[in-house]
Amino acid sequence: MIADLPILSWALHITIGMVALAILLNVYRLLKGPDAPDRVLALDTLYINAIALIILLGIALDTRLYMESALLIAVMGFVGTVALAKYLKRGSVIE
Amino acid sequence: MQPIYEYVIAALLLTGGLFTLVGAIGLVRLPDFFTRLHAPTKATTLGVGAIMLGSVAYFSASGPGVHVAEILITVFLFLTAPVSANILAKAAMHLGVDRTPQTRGNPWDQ
Amino acid sequence: MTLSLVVLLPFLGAIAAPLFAQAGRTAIAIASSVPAVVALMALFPYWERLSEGGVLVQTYDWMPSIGLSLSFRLDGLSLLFALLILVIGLLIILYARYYLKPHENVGKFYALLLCFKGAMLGIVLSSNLLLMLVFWELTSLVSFLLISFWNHKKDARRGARMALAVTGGGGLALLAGILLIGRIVGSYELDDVLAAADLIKAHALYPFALTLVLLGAFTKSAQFPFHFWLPHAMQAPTPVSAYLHSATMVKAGIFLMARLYPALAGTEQWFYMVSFTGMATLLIGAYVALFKHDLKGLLAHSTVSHLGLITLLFGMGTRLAAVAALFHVINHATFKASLFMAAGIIDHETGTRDMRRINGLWRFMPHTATLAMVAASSMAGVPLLNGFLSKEMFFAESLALNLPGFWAYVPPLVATLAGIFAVAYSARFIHDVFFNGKPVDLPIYPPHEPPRYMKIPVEILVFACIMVGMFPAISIGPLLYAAASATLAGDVPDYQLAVMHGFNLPLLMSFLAFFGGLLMYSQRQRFFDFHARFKEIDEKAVFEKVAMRMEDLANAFTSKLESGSLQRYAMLFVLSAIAVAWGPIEELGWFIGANGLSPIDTPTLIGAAVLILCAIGTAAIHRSRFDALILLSVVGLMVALAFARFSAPDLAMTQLSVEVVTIVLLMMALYYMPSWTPIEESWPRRLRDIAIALVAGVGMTLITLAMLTQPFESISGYFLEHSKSGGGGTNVVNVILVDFRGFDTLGEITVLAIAALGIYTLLKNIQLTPPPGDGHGHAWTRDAYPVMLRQIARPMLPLALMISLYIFLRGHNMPGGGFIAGLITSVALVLQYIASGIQWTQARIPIRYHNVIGLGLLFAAVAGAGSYAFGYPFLTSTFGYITWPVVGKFEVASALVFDLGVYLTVIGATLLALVSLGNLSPHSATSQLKGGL
Amino acid sequence: MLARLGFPQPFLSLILFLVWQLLSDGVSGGSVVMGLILAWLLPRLTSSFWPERPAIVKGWLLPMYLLRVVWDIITASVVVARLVLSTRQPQPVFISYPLSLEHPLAITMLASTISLTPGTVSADVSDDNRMLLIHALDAEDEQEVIDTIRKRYEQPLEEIFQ
Amino acid sequence: MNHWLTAPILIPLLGGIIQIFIGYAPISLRRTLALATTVLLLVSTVALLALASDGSYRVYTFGNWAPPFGIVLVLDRLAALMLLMTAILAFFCHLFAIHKTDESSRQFHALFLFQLLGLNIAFLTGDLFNLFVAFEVLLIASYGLLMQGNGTKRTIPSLHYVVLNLAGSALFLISVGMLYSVTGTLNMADLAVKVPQVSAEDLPLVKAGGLMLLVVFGLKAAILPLCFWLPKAYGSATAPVAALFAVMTKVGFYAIVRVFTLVFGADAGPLANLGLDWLFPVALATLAMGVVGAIGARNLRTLITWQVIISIGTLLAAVGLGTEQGTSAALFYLLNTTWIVAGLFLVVDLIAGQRGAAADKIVTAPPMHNRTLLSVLFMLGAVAAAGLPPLSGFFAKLLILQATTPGPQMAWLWSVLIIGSFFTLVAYSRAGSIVFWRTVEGHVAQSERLTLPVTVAAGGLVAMAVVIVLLAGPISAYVDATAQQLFNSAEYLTTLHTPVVVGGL
Amino acid sequence: MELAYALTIGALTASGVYLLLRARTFPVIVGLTLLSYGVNLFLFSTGRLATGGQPILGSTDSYSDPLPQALVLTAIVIGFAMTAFVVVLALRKQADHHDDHVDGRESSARLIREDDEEEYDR
Ligand code: NA
Ligand code: NA
Repeated sequence: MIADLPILSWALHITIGMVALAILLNVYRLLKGPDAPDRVLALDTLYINAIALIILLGIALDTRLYMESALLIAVMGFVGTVALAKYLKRGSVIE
Repeated sequence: MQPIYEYVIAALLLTGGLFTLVGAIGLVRLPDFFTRLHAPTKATTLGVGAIMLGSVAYFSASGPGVHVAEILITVFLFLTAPVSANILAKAAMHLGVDRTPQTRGNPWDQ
Repeated sequence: MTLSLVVLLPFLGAIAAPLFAQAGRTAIAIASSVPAVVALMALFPYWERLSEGGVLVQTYDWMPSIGLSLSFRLDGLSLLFALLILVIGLLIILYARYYLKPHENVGKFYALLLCFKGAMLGIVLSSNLLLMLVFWELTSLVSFLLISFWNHKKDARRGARMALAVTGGGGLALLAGILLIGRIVGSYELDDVLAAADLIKAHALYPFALTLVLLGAFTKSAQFPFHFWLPHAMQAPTPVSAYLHSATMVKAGIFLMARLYPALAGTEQWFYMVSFTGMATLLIGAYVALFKHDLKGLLAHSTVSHLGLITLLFGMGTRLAAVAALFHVINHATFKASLFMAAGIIDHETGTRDMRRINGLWRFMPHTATLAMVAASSMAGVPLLNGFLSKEMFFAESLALNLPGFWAYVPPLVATLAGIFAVAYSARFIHDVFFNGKPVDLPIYPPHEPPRYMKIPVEILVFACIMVGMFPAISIGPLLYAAASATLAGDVPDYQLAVMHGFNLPLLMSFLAFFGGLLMYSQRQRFFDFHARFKEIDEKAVFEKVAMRMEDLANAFTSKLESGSLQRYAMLFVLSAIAVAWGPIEELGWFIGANGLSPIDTPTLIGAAVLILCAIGTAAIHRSRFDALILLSVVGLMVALAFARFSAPDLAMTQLSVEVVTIVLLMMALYYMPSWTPIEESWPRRLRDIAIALVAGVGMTLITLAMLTQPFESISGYFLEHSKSGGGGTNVVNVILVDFRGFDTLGEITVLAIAALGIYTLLKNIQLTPPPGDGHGHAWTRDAYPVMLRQIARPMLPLALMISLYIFLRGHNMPGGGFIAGLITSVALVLQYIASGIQWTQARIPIRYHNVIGLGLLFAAVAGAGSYAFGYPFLTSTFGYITWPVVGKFEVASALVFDLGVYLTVIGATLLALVSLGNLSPHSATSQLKGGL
Repeated sequence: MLARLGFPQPFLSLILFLVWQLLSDGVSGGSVVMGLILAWLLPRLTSSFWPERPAIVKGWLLPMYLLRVVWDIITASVVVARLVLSTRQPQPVFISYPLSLEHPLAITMLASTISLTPGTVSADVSDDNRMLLIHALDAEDEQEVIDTIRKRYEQPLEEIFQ
Repeated sequence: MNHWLTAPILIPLLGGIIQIFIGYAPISLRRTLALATTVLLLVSTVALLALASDGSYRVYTFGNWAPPFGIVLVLDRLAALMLLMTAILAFFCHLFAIHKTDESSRQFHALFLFQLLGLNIAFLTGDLFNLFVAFEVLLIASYGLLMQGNGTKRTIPSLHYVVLNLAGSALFLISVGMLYSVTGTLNMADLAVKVPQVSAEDLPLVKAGGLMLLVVFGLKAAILPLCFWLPKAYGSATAPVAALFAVMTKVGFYAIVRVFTLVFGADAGPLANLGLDWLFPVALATLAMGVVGAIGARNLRTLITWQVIISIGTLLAAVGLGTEQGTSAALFYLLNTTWIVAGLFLVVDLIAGQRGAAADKIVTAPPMHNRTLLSVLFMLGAVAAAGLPPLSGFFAKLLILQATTPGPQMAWLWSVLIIGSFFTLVAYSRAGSIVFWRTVEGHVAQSERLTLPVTVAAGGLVAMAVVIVLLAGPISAYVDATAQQLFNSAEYLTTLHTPVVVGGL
Repeated sequence: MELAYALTIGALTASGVYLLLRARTFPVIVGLTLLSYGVNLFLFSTGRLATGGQPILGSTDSYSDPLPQALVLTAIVIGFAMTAFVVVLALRKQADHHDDHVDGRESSARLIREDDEEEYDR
């Protein structure tokens, strides 16, 4: 499907590359810190980029079967970030 | 699929990818946590949004029927990004992370 | 029938006897005599047949598979021993009636005594070696209990333990020996074994079998070097000493040698092992006996010595010697039992057994004295008493034994020397107790004669000594003959039992022994002084010390290995896994299978790099726990992406949701824990662990690589084929989960449920005080529920519910399903808890999560069992399609009910765990959200 | 009226209905029916979580507002992008913004808008919901920022709520 | 399709579910229902034994999917034996538990029943991955049970137990994965078919997988060097739990016997008798280790826990002979040791309850209130455990000793086993005589009086030593047949041809 | 592709094992989690690696092996349950012995003794 759309597939792969690169940069920040909030922020961004990656994967494979995965990443990423952030300033996540 | 679609989709994807990348670069380059906070909340969110639109367009154009589930994800992201930013900022202020010397004004910690 | 009855009766009596305990000692004594009396009457009719060398065998199957049968055998030999056991047993019962004090546990005593009698009869009547062994060990156990009858006494307990260790241990050796014999012969039936004598002696295993069997016999019959337990067994009440440790149990070893005489005897090994052991025992026992100041000590060592004598006779291997041995068994039983009883009486009447204090009892108890003196004379081998006769035969045999050269003189010399000692200690027994001046401050003074009936057993035995001594042929002749013919498998040598055989060497030896003994006793002080130079070793103390030492060593060794260090245990586990897998992995080497490697695309490569980086990173920075946690979530996310990348949408979703819940859980735990891990291990130690980890990692890498590049066939084609047609779903993974392998899923949700219940139990009444602030000295903020979060959390709930319903419904055909749906719902609720607190949320969803779990499991189970109603096996699913106006065509599948069970269980379990964890927080009570918002 | 039909929160019900259509990738008979059922059911199930109705009075103004926000988001991202890629050091500033909105939902919407739009992130809301702390990525003049926010976002929101 | 096969699974499952619901109901009700469930289970297992004793295989195809595609239960002699043994054990433990232990938590009975559920699945399943699931069920339940009762002394041993078993589960999955990655199947019978056909280059994978599986089962069975977690874990558990756990190590034993006779048995081609050469020496070492531990024990509990390890060493040594007789002997010994060790755990608890501060330490203490009864029970148990006549232990040992054929193996087994028995005998006599006889004046403040249920429970289990002796003939006949069935694995493969139900009723 | 995948599993295993051998409960739990990730990836890959072969009938023309996916799903769930339990057990350890050492060296030794004392005066 994608194969016979040269421009699109070219654009697609560029985009995938950019997102992948973005992920690498996030990981750099995540490892570097310096503070916990930076790491959490990087993680949150990582989640969002992962969504992008999944969507792109769906296009590349020409399937919508990963749409829910993307949705789930969005939900879980948010909850995860909230929990981590709350831990940072409140300690007890659920109380 | 008409070429026009193809170009639109390609453009959407590339824009999205670009903004995503910019967000990540911002995350790396900006001087302190609070400035870094801006990059993902805006650029990344938008970037992903654009990619979503690209996906919507692609699937609606390529196959029969419209496919719009991505919209939901995008909306969700736009709703949650500010909250994440807010709660992260609160955490950062609470922990009193360093700010660039240029910063004016003071954070709270309540 | 009869024989098994004879053996069984005492045991029945043992059960019955205690019931009479209340009725007094006389009643119980009478009750206890019943089995013996009945047994005697039962055996009497067979006397005719046996006296002509007949044999009576009665067999019933028990465990044919191991060649163990309830088969009993009555022949001359077993009759001889059976009579000893029964008759002396009766006398002992009578004697004990007066010996025991009313307040003592008479019931237990008689019960044990009867148990022993039964076991002993079992040994002598068994015709199956394994059966015999059963009774053999039983006697050891019972004697353990009888020796320690006065278990409040330390020495009694120790003596008992030592006896059990030695005899019980010997029994185990005997077991091995018997098994070997059984292996050689192919049967444990005595007839077969005796018939296979030549086969046995020729067999390669014969030396082992013989040694092991003799170990059993020697330990039981207190042969050197195992003799030491017997004197310490004297802590038992005197009736026990008289019965077990002189008349019967210690003769079991002798009996065994007699029983297996045709099968094992007559070889070099037999001769040397048995005769030399016997000789050593004979001498040592006799020597030590002389220096014992304790009455029973003297008797015990004399018993050892006499057992040695009998063993020596069996060892000599001549048929006459065997006859002499059997004859001495009888004689020793009679005079020694009576002596023990006499000693018991003295002890009973004077309150002590110390011959240095007991003197001149003749004046106080002439009657008892007479009896004791006669018995002692028999022990010394004074003519006209039974001891003399067998001793004469012994001397004769010692001469008849023609060994090469100088060795020819050894046996007669040893025999005479032992004889001298025997006379000496017998003389001491008589003189030192009944004469030799006045008693020295006896606990009970003045002593006098015991109750009339207490003397009767002694009288009977002494009478027997005299009868046999004067009229051996008529009194004991037939029985001895029967026994001998049974022992010697028929060919009995001709011998005559006469009071005198004229003047010959044996007689001379007797004279030497007699006067030598008296001389030695008269010069005793010299010998005592000489003996005093060697300090006596108390074997009991040694045994105890050894036991203690062993215990300490074992304990030290154990606690070295079982160090309670999880790190050690875990390492051992990992190393074991590596150890077993390493060989194959080496075979594998750097193996790339037939499919070869496929090219990799950049994003995947980056993903893999990120994953590896963060995995190693997590380990590298694990000491900063929160950071490790964040890296861990990256790893989790990347794993999810990997699942998506390699065509597993369901896995991707599951991984995502599980991972976030796990992270939340870990953070909730981290709240109560140090946020930093201290460095505890030394560098070498850490390097070692790193090395182990690397080896494990490399191993897994190689295995995975080889596996991934190899082509393979799996059963999965079937699932793809039948998923739609048979399972009614196009999401094959989900159909496998709820249908093809629904049973796995049932187990899986059960695990989830149990985990939640376990967690709930674990967190009941547990006290945890969280730190006031984080590791960096920031106090926690008061602001628990930020307004923006609260605002966004609200719409999330209905939204998430909708999404989970969507995921749930389409699960059967598209990625999704009950489990993922359940986790989405849970996470949505978790968000409410995070944003608004437990109290606020719980007030709005008043649900007991236990019930949700239960309901979930119930749904799943019921959905599975539903198919019973239609005659199909558990978990058989069904589905159909319905078409409605507007809505259109849609599917209804029974698997959906099952999946609903999964959905509910997941919600219940997840929330039960998280909420009970959250309830620990000290804030959970105080910091609740006021009002709505 | 809608409430009497069993839609205590018509706004939420509407959203849910739309969401269901989005999820089921477009409108079909089934999706409409199911959407209606859920739009009816879910608000009732979760009503206990909404003790009070969001006081939306002029709902029709909302789309306008949203469109404006979306446009601002795009421009905002461009601005940030330029700054990120430029070598110039940004001039960040913390601004305390006095709120005139009162309803928490409204405040949240404002805060969110601010976070998504040019160079600002709302960092915190005071406990008494009177003040908003804003972190501006790169601003010379605080007051200017405050004014823009006030007239561009807060006033429209005030119009929509109460 | 005989639905009876699901009884041992559904009964505890439903019973457990009920317990979850009635967690807050009065304890009397919970006890009644729970015990009723166990009794029902016992009955069903008796029925299954009756079924199985005809020597044929009965297969239950879950979801009506033909093997190897669906999960199957396979009932054969071995499975039935394990089920019945466990049910009897469980009944007595449960009886003991309703005296007091179950008051420690509202979930006790649920956990107890789920524990049985897991055990029964493990014994019945014919599917390797389902065996993993079964293991997880019984493990997670055991974690919960292990932590029953108050006090803090259980926490660390439990933690060790849990962590090690989690690592074990990981290894289990890896092994299953390796086997599947080559054979492409999970059904044990199908594995038995496929393993002999494995190609040369795949062989190492299967071999590694099989051997790792042995390590996993070894951890469960607690063989050297993976046995050190056991003494403290069992030693700190409440009595009925420790007693029930007597069967936990036997699950490892069962798994080894099942998998390594069926899948890696004599017919496994190049992988025939995989791991057997490891098993025998390791088992003997385990046995020796157990004896040393028993000698060094400073309290009765510890003594018994090491007895558990002695048992497993003995069992696997017998199996390690790789002969039919060896396995048959092991199965006979299995019954004896499982029940007796469990009984001893209970008896020791009763003893400890009457010795106040001394508890079960092997030290002097005031006399017990029920000294005679308890000493008799302990003595019976000890005699049976040490393998002395006339109780069951002796006959079991006899069978094992006879199962060897002359050669180095025989020399090793005989000497270790016999010398081992000797030292165990010494250890028990020492412990017993000190605990029961070396008493001091005075009396224990609150000596726990015996109640009927606990006495029956403890006595019942110990009495098994006599029951086995009385039924020695039939039992040995049964285990012989079982071993025969096991070693004729070709017969097992017929389970693959089980037809599915067509048309239902 | 396969090599990268294999290395990933190797890295996860190595890190997991290393942390498993630490002396504190928290790292051990993290290690177990990493280990289970590695194991899940391994088990998943026993069906071999496929791109775009989701086992959703009709979605593509060649499907990846669905069985390992189902197994891994079960494994994930069970692993989750186990992790949850061990986390709480670690908390229990912390509560009972006031440290998070897996063996609770000295402190626990003392506590255990006290514990026995409690049992003494029953
Ligand atoms: Na996360
Ligand atoms: Na004297």
